[in-house]
Amino acid sequence: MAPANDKPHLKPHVRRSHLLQLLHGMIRIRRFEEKCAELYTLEKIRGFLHLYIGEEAIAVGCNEALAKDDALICTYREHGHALARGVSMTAVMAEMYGKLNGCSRGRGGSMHLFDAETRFYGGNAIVAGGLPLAVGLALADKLQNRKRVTACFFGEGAVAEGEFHESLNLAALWQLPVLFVCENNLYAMGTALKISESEQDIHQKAAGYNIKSEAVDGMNVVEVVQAAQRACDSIRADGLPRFLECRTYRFRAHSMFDSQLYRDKAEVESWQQKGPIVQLVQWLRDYHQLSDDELRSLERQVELELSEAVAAAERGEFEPVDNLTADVYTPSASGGAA
Amino acid sequence: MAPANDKPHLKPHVRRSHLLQLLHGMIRIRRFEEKCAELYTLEKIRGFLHLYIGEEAIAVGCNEALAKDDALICTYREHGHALARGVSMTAVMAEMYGKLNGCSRGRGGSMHLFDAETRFYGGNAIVAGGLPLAVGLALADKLQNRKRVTACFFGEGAVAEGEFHESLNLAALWQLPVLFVCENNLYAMGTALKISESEQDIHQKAAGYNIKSEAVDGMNVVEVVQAAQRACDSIRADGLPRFLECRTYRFRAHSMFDSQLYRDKAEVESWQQKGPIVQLVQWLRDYHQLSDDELRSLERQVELELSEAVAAAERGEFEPVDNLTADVYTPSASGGAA
Amino acid sequence: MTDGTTMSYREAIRQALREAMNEDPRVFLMGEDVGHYGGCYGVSKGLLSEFGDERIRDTPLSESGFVGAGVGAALGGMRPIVEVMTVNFSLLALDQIVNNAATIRHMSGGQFNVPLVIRMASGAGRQLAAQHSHSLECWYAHVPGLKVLAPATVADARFMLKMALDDPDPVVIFEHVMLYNNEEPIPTPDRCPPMEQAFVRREGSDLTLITYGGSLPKVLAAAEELSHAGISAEVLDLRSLRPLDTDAIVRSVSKTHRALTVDEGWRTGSLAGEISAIIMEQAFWELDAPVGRVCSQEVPIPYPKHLEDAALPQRGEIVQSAKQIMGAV
Amino acid sequence: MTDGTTMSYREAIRQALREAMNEDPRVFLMGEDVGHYGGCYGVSKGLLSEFGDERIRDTPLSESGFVGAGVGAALGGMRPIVEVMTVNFSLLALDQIVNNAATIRHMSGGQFNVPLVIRMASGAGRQLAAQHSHSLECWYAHVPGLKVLAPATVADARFMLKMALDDPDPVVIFEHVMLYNNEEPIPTPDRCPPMEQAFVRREGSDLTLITYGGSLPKVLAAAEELSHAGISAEVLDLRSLRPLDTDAIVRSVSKTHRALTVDEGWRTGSLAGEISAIIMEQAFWELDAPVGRVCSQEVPIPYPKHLEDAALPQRGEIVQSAKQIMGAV
Ligand SMILES: Cc1ncc(C[n+]2csc(CCOP(=O)(O)OP(=O)(O)O)c2C)c(N)n1
Ligand SMILES: Cc1ncc(C[n+]2csc(CCOP(=O)(O)OP(=O)(O)O)c2C)c(N)n1
Ligand SMILES: [Mg+2]
Ligand SMILES: [Mg+2]
Repeated sequence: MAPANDKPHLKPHVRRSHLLQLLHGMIRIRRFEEKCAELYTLEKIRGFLHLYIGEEAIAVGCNEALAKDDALICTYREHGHALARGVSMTAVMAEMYGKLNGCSRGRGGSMHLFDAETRFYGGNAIVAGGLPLAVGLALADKLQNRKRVTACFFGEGAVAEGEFHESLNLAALWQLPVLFVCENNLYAMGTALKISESEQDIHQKAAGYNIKSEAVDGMNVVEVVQAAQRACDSIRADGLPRFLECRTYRFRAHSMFDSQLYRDKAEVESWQQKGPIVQLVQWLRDYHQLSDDELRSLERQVELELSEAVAAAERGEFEPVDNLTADVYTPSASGGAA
Repeated sequence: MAPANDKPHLKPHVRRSHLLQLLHGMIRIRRFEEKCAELYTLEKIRGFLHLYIGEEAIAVGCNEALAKDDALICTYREHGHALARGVSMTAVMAEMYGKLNGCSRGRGGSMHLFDAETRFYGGNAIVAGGLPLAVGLALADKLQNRKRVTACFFGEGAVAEGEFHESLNLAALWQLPVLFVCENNLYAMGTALKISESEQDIHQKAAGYNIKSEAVDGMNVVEVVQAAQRACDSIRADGLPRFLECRTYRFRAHSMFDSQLYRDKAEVESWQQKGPIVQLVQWLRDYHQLSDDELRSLERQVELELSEAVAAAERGEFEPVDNLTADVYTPSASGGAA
Repeated sequence: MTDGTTMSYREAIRQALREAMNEDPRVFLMGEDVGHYGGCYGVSKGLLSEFGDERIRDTPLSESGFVGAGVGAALGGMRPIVEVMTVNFSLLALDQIVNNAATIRHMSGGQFNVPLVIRMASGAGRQLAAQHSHSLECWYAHVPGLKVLAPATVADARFMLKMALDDPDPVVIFEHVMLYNNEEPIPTPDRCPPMEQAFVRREGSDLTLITYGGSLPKVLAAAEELSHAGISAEVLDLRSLRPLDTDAIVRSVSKTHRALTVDEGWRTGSLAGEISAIIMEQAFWELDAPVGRVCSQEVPIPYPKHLEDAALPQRGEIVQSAKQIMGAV
Repeated sequence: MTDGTTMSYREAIRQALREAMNEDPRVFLMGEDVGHYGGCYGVSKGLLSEFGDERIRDTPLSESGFVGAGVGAALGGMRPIVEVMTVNFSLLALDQIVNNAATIRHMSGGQFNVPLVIRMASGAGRQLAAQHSHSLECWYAHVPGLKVLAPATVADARFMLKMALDDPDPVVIFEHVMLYNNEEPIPTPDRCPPMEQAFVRREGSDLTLITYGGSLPKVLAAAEELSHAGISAEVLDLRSLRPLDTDAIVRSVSKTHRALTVDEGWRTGSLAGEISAIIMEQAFWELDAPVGRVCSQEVPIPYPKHLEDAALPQRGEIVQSAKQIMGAV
């Protein structure tokens, strides 16, 4: 299903089957997120919930270029990345419910999805907090002579943080295989890019660290696939980091508490018209590559997966309260827990 | 004596009297620092002591461009800046002694010189810790419609810190009158620039923040004066920050605890030959602008000032122990101290 | 403003901000999303249009940078109010707070002072999980040079800000996230005690429940429940965490001879431990039983409600612990 | 290594580093100036030429970046030893330590662990003034998910590192700057207690002096002085600040019935306060007198020797306080 592919050097094909696969990946995320919003109002999901709607092309596109043993580090807006990476929809949904069958045993919730099997290192709720971790994961690979990529996703808001600066310098200085992906959706909560950066052309900042970079239309999944592939090919070839800015837009509120005073409805609507899914659907239709039936069946497939995920999350058990402090420390011969 | 001049728009003249004044300023610092080294071995001065020997042209040169009501923020290697700024040599020396007649009542020592009268805001022992303060001082000026410059000095090692990044962005984004001066002496303690920065052309980094920048030979005091003047003129004209990289070298150890395993004697010697004082003296001599007598009298003048400073520091009193916690809080009507 | 006006904790802070901005042109507010967004918890909603973007200043995500800029602006004669969205993010700004704000006055020999107010939301209870639920008041209360306030009532939310701004030194104000929606009538300003004084929220004679900030409502509820069991609990709200009003603590304990501190911080190294040590030192011979603590469990706060609840101090546990101290169980 | 070899604390750590590097290829050391400079306090001198610059890795000045990279490298299967030059600079890295290193295991549901060792110099005594003299052990000891060690003897400096590396969770090691030059004979490794155990450094019967790290030598000297005054003081070295060996504390206090904690942290909110609270809770009825504390004065540590001395715990004050607790003054 979700393409955690293990053919690192796969060249992007604009074959129809591939396009349908990308479309499927994006629709999976879209419907999942819409369901989450619904479940939030039903109070099945609580805490902070950050939806990825509008930005699906980035997670889906970048993931195409990643191999099975590559690593991912994401932010609190990471459901899409987890799904694209191949964390099961059930495990992600159950995590939102705070259930034991969630991918972090329910302890993390929306902002802290983790999955060892797919090398999914979270889900980090501190803006820019994941970047140093990505540097370290890549350093571990380099020191152990493993040829792997660590992909690190963050918003354009993170770019102003000191950790962005420190991490890019370290990755370039130490020649580490990190793919930095900036998901530039123009807003950090309610703070527009133009009131947060003195230089707003984000991908240019990479030059200050001697890192090759590229900006790409993050609403066009094919372009994202191709750019991510170029970046990963380059990382695998020379071991050096690469920087990819994906220009996108968040269609929904920042989180469920946001009344969006900071932007016009019209602006949102104009971006929605270039959304990654409508764009791809339109293209496929224009070239007679997608019938209404096919789209319906694709949607049905996703619907089925989703309703199974919700059912499994509903059925899931809560962790017993007695386990509260289990895993604060690793149980060990010498005693362990404080 | 020391030129805290109040003619902001003074154009640098290569008049002889001006050159002699610059030479005097640099020799004052040189001899002061040498004396400190001596006093350190005598245990009159303790703690960390970071000498500025070799870098005098920067403090002296930049100060030429600053007006009386401009502000300065420096690092732990700031004796030279304090002297150039017009903090009396006695107040600086007594501070090294930890005496009450020191410019911080003896509480700060070498790394924490403060002087309200000359708007000298320290003396900061945390690398890059002063940069956000400079942003704030300049913000206060802007909000209060005062046309003043805040000059902020830091080493090239500070450039890797997150606070460098955050501060440059804030200063440029908010259009604040900060003069950022990077004293690039090629080493941060024992860490050479090439093992600390992926992009070693420091002044180019300013472009990532949309800040105009310039690199200058920090061993040539006249070039520093001119570049600082250009930068300050520009700041006063448009209120925007400027970045000045001064390329220099530290002739002595990082601090008194450093055995300098990280660099060759030959490298140090080759830099010493281009030192700011020998360079200026040579030039003046080549053009018959400086007689041996004049130089001797200049040295004597400095010697006198220095011996008076040492004597005053020796005579100074220590703060009574009972005062230990005075000034942790400001005495106030409502009670104050914790 | 008349005695008895009812408003929310959130609205009380907003009014206090508005008043401060109106009274003193040197006051300005800066922080992430204080302007266009209206504040992460909605505190500053509306102020941008009232005061403009120079005085209600949205900052980039740069905690160390803009908190340090607040210190610098205070040195430069302004009266900045810096909002660090939540205490969790203040970890990124601690260097500026501890090494600059807290030290400059003393280490400059008294030449410079830093009249800065830092506001931050703190605490757990909204299922925000391990990285968004800290209660690090005890860390701040440890640092000489800082003052630390924890308004627990709407009245304190309304009036403490002005006291903090009037103070010439850096003051950190913690606003517990579970208090923002609380509504209470507020008295006239003159009936609000000075910021450094603790305040008895409920008189009692059998034991003293000591607390602050977000735990106060739970403690008051526990005191009420205890009263039905015939136990008369005095509730002391610390209000100021640095300096601590040790006189008030000792006074109350010397009356009741028993004490329990309730503190949302993790138990080991909690502020509650400090309170216990103070009582040990200054009122040991008054004690009829060891001082107790109800604190958070020592775990990164988990997301699901049942585990979050289990991790935090709750009324039931407070009542239980109080009864134990009374020897009633 | 034979029983009785004498070496300095600095050399002991260097040997421990060397041994760890030799035994496990996953171990590497990184931090500011650990390589070419030889370590700010000379600890790693010589190791660069022995192990090369990949494993003795100089870092740029980027505390948050390289500490976070240490967390990431640990997640990636390495056994990093990250040196933060001094605790003062660790303020810049606290987000990575508290929000990542300490939480990841629990919040990932036990999927990932972080076998990271962070070493840092701490404490005052070298006249380094307000920004370079912190003792923030208590902050770290407050955080679930971390373990915190404070080797006070050359033997512990020699053997605790290996125990920390063997531990699957993040361990922070504080090396007090005044200990580096201390020389002592060291025993064989098997005679070094497990890292989580406190250790009685001197037996006594009249009161327990509880301490750790850089204060141990002062406390031992005070105990000696007290013995001349006929007071038999037991000296308990905590060694581990998280977890705290509460059993050992309670055991000793139950024997002596009196206790004094000596801690270089500022008094309010100190670890000494926590010790007092623990004794309050677990050994109250054993106490013949209130537990005392000797801590640092609440002031940013000043530069001049006489003021620095006055700000820090000193033998004289320890002796004086102990005598007070004994009722002998
Ligand atoms: C260090 C830190 N500061 C503030 C926050 C609060 N916060 C959460 S998300 C966010 C905006 C981040 O914007 P961006 O990086 O552009 O990512 P986006 O949400 O747009 O995907 C803010 C301010 C945080 N989580 N961490
Ligand atoms: C945040 C921080 N980390 C580490 C140190 C220790 N330290 C003091 S000076 C220094 C080197 C700084 O180099 P640079 O910025 O180039 O200034 P220079 O000393 O060369 O003038 C270091 C690592 C510190 N003071 N602050
Ligand atoms: Mg964004
Ligand atoms: Mg340098």
